[in-house]
Amino acid sequence: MKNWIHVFSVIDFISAGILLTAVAMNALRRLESCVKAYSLNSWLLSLLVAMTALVVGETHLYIASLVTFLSKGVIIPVFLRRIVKQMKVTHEVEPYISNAMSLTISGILVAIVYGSLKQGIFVTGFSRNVLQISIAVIFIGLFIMITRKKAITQVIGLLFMENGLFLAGFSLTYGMPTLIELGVLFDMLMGVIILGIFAIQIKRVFASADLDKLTTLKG
Amino acid sequence: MDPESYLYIIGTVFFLSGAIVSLSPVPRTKTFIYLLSFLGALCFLTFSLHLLFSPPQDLFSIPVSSFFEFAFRGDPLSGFFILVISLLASAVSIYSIGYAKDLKHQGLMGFLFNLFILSMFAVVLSGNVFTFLVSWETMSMVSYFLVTFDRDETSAKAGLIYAVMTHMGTAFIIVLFLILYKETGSMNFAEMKTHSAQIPDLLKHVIFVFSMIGFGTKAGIVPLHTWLPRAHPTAPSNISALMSGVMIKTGIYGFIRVVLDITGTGPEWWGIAVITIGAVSSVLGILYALMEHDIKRLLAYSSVENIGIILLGIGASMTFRSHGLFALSAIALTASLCHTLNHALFKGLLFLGSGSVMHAVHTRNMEEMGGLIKSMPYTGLFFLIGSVSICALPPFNGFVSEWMTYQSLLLGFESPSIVSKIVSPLGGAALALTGALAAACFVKAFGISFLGMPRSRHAGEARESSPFMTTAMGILAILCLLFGIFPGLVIRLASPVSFPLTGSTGLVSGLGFLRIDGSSTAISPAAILITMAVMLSATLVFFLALRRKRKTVYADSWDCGIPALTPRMQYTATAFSKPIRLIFKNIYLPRRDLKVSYLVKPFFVRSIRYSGEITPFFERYIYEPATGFIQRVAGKVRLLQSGSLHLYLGYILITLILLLLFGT
Amino acid sequence: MLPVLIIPLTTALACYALRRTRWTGYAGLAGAVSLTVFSIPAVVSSISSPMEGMGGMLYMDALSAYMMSLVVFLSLASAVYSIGYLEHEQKAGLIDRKGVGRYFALLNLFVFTMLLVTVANNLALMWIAIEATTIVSALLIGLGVTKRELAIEAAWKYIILCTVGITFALLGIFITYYASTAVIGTLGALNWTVLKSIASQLNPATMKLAFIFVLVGYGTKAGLAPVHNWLPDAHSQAPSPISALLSGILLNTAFYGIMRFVSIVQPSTGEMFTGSLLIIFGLVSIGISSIFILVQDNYKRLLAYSSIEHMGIISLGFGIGGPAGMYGALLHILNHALSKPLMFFASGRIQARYGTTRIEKVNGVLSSMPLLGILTFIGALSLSGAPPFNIFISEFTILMAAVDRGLWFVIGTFLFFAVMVFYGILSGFGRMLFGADQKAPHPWGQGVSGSSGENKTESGFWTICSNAVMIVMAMLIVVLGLTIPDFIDSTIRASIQALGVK
Amino acid sequence: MAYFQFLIILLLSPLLNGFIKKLKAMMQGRVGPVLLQPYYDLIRLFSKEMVLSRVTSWIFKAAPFIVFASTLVASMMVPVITTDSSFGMMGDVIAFIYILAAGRFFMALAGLDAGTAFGGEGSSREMTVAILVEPMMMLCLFTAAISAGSTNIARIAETQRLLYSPSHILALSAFIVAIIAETGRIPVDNPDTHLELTMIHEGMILEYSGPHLALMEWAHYMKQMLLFTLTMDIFFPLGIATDTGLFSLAFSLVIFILKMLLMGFLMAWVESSRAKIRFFQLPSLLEGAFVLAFLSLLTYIMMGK
Repeated sequence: MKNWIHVFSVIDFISAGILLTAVAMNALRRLESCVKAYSLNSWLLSLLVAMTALVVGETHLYIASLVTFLSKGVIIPVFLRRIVKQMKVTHEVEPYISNAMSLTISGILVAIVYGSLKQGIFVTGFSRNVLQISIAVIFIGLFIMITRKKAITQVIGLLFMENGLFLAGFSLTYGMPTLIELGVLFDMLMGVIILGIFAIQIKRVFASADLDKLTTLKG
Repeated sequence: MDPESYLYIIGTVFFLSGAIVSLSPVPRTKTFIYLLSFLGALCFLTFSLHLLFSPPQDLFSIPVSSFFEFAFRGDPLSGFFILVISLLASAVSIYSIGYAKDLKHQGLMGFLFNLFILSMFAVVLSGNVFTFLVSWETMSMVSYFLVTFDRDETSAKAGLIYAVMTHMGTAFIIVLFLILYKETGSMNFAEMKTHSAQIPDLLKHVIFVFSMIGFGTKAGIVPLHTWLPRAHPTAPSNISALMSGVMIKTGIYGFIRVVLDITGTGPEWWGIAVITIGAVSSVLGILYALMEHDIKRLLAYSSVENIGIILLGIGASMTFRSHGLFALSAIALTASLCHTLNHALFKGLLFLGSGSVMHAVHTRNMEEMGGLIKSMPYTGLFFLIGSVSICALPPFNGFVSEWMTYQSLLLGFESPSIVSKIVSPLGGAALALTGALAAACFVKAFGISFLGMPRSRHAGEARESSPFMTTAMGILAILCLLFGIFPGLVIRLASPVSFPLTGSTGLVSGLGFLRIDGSSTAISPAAILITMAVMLSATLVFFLALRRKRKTVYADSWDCGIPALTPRMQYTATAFSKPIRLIFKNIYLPRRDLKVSYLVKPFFVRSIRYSGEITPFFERYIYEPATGFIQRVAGKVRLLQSGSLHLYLGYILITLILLLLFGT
Repeated sequence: MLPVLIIPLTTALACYALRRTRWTGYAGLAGAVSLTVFSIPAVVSSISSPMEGMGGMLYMDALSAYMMSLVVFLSLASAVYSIGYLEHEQKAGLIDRKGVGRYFALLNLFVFTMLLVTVANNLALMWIAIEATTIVSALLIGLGVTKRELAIEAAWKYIILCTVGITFALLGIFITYYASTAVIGTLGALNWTVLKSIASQLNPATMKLAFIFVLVGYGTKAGLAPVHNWLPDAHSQAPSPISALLSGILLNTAFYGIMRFVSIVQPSTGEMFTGSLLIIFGLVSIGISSIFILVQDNYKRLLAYSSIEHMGIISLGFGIGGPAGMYGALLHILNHALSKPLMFFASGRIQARYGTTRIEKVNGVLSSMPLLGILTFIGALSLSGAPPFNIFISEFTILMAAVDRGLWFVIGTFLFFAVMVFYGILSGFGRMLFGADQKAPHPWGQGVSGSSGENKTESGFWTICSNAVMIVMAMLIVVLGLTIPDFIDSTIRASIQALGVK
Repeated sequence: MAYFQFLIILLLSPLLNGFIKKLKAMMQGRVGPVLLQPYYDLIRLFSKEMVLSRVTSWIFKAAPFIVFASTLVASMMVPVITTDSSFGMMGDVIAFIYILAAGRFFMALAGLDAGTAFGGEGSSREMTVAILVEPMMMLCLFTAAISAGSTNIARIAETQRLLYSPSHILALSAFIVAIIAETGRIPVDNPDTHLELTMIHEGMILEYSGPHLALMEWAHYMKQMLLFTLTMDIFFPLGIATDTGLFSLAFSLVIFILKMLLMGFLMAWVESSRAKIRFFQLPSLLEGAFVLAFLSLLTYIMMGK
């Protein structure tokens, strides 16, 4: 099409933004801002998909972009916000480790991902960086799940992982067949909803939104 | 093929129908269970004779999966062990007719009983590794169920230790068979044997050591014997007889099969190692037996001793073979095989006897028996015969096999190596010590339980057991005597195994005598018996001639003038063995605990409690530290699953990172 | 093929619709029976010749048929067992009638998702199905017939860990897709059949990366250590029939995903790479689980760890590879799918009788419930790998394969841990089975003990039925320990061929 | 003729005992009983009435016969004055030891049969001593057997012409200790006392009376002489006949009597010059002897003589 390089750098730019919002999670203290970061992340993701669609010119990618925006950018944040409200939890994130520490570790994770993937795995594709970024986002999402106490933060971490996953999917292959993509999205949505339900139940049964209480089963 | 070679099928059918009948809900059928197993054992007995005197033959095979098949094969070696098993099994079957009547779960007992015997036959008839392992573990599992037959906590614990140890042994056996498979390219014993020359020396050593551990666990060699004194006593007595009499012999069978038959001649140190282990097992086994007051534990420890004696013979045989002294090797192997057969007979007899005693007295504790020979004359007589046989006193069968073992150890002097020159006579010394200790042990076992005055109410009310039980014991007792007087019989049964395996003959035997080939060393138990009988009758005639007119007065035992001699004044089992405990205190590491409470210190004593025990050496210094270590490690590892979801997520992350860093 | 998928779905709907009546159990059973009937022709025909459906989205070869028949068999078994089980739970007040309806609906949905896994040709579809199993089974666990908090805790951990894990699997699938589009373009490049045919042309470095993600992802779901941690919690808290399904077949469906994937990855990366990773995961699983088995004080958790051990063995066998290794692994899947559900069924009974899952509080099962005790014993011995029970054959096949490869270290380690497992299982269950029974009899336990003269309750019939199920399984355990029937043997060999090993 | 050489032991053993007693008395400055006193004792006991304990069983009644007969059988196996045509084919040293052990086994059982503490004590001690002595004797005999290449007593006697090697000296000294213990003599046991704390052999036969006791005592005398004979056969066979010629037999008989006198003297001397030691000090004595026996074997293996 027109200016490939331009578009490519835009894609790089957007994916870097996705990574940044993920890393920013490490520094956020309030649940609401976490949800906001997630919305932003999702918006960027759908923007990226739209960009890709523009480049490749495939209609199903436009649909995917729209679906992503609706589900991840609108429905899930709204759902999350309702849960946060419903659970009446303190709005602190309460990480296990300090923000500085978690930022550092996130940095190390990104470095590891870049380091381990640098050998010439990818001969084609439109960006050198997107796969690395997406795996890094996935790892950071997982890291957030590891270090945050609240049930809801775990859900958010999981959602970040999924965004990273979608990023990888789009960046690597210009998207899957539509049916598959819808199926995956549906699964994820169901998963998040059920997790939300369980999160509320945890709050109700344990009278706490912290996962510290969930350590009876061991050994 | 001859018609006899199908007898095993009939025998198997008998056993299987015995097992099925046991499960039938009709109570009347229960009487047939043991009749069927008796018939089955007889079939196998005939079949074993056929196997002994005919060339090796494949019996049958059924495919299991694409990789394995059940293959059964008979040769003289398996024939001999079938003979041992079926001889004892037939007697125990008769015994069980009477014995099993009072058991709680008769049907289950019958089922397991038949299966147990059948699985032992399967072990010795196995023609390939798979069949062997399945039969071997089936045997272990069935016996595990029998050990835990009482379902109480002690038997559960005993069974657990037994099952785990034997399973550990099986692990070693599996590895050694896998090595053999790798090196010879076959799972069949026969083919393994033909290709055994390909095995590198180093692996041969591994095979030897592993079979020592693997089969030794089942046989109960020291220090792998710890399951034995626990498991054998808790099983019902007919089963203890089978376990001690023949099941542990399957370990000997496996050892002979793998090391002597398949692997072939090894270096000298194999034989020396076996002799050493045999010596240690025999001495320690009988030493521990001496300290037991539980009659069945005593017998179980004595099995450890006898396995040691069997190993002395095998070890001597291996040493000779490594030096090319095949005739001597044949003598030694014959000796150990004979002892295998003999031990099956007298240990079976003793366990059956102890079963009858327990049946009458309701305890295994010898301190609560006494005076039983009057109320149970047949059991007493047969137990005495068993005791005399196990002490290797002429003219009973134990003597013949021990005599041969002595000879083979003494002949160790003829081997060119200085090591075996020293070790073999030392083995002989150990055997002598064992013999003396065994005599003390069985004087105690028989004397304390059967002689003197009843030490408890139950002992006073004891009744002779049912005719089936006494008949079975009688058969075994007669066999003990028969094989003792006519060693030629046993030699004739053992030589088809030992002579081909060692490639030579070393013994000249007639029915009633035995001579080391090319030497003046000979023995004739038959002559001893005849002389003994003549002398005994001469003494008796002399005695009666003198005593014709004199009368005999009956009175109480001399009691130092105390008004009445009570059973509590008798020498107890503990007291009997005390000198020995003191002499061997470095081995027993006895501990005693004296608790005295006073009314007025230090003059008026209210009560004195004395308790003493000997340190179970191997348990305390080998097994407990080892299990403790594993438990501690396991406790640490347990922290991995601490219940924290965050930690678990971390595992995923770490695993991934590690794989990304090192995997790609 | 389609009816096989449709039946459980309709049954699920029917059960949900009937949730207010007492007929849900029978509806579930009817569904399971008809599923069995309809699956047989599909299974039989696909063993000899693979078939496709839904425009290439579905595909069934011998391996699918093998897995499918396991799913069908176990779903039938647990449908029968569940009726009696839930009747008891209902009486005990642990679940209401609507809950029962939900239970059967979810159960059938669960079966549907697992069936979908076995017939999915498209890797992504398979992934969707596997993720769906997580969601559905998490709901089943969260149904919480035992303590509410614990059930929620287990379900939460289960869903989080499995979703996280499976996310990585999806990443691996994306990477595979990427690798395959590089070879053949976008058309149908996620179909297993297509990938299989071009497998050797795929970029090895890319495939290695993909495999790592898929292995960790599906490995989490399959319960391979060290990413197994959800498993003991979920298995111990789920209702017993669900534990049976989780352990007996769900883990295997996840491992089935790995197997399919390996056959794509192997041609390009070589056997060494996939094999050694699988062996390492296998050994770690066996090791860790054996230690936990050794010190376990909760029998359902003990069984769960034993599942990890057996998944480790399957992984080991599959990693060792070669005809013998694969054969052993596949046979082990079958064997484990028989023994473990039997144990979970039995432990459900024990739990009902004694009201606890702690080992030291259960005593004298053999005397209070002789039949059940014997069944438990058979199952326990089978699980501990003792001949003459089925698991020994598959383990020994795997060992033989290891010998052919010269992997002595693997053999030694495996046998060492196997002895530990043996000790752990035998001491745990031995303590429960032997000894005197101190508890007062419980109505549902009565049926098991078979003591006459008790008033026959409504549950009597279903108790007998579930006894029959367990007896059949125990008999299969014994029979398979002595001989592998020809049709199983040939199915396994056909499956190995389907995976591309000659 | 040579088949009946055991009669020498049967008939002369009480005399040997009388001789030892007399000698001991003389050494201790007493007059002592007459030489034939043991015969008188036996005759007296045989003619007495028998008192049997009600507690005892048939074992108690059978034991004297078994003990007596087994000692007789054992004595038939030993070449007394000639190595030719003895009952050698019947058995060897091992059989010999085990036949004696059979007698002891029954004696110990009889001790337990009466149900008294003394009998049990005697049995226990007897078996304990046997545990220490039997292996030692075996080791000594092994040394001899190995050097003779046979365990047949007659063959050993034929090959051991002279007392010539260090290993034999060691073995002999150990064997003498063994004999002292086996025959129940000081310092191991005191044959003359019935003090319950010290007795071993006497404890076991405490309940016997009359002819039973006579059999037991006689068997004991025989055993003593038998062991002396065995010592001579194995370690000092000089002068024993190897054929059945009348002259050589007569010569051998004379030599034999001299040897017995020598052994008797040795025993008497040991008994007079030593005190009985405590029972629990016995092990150290016997273990010392065991070491001697072991050393003798080792010396033989190492040095070949």
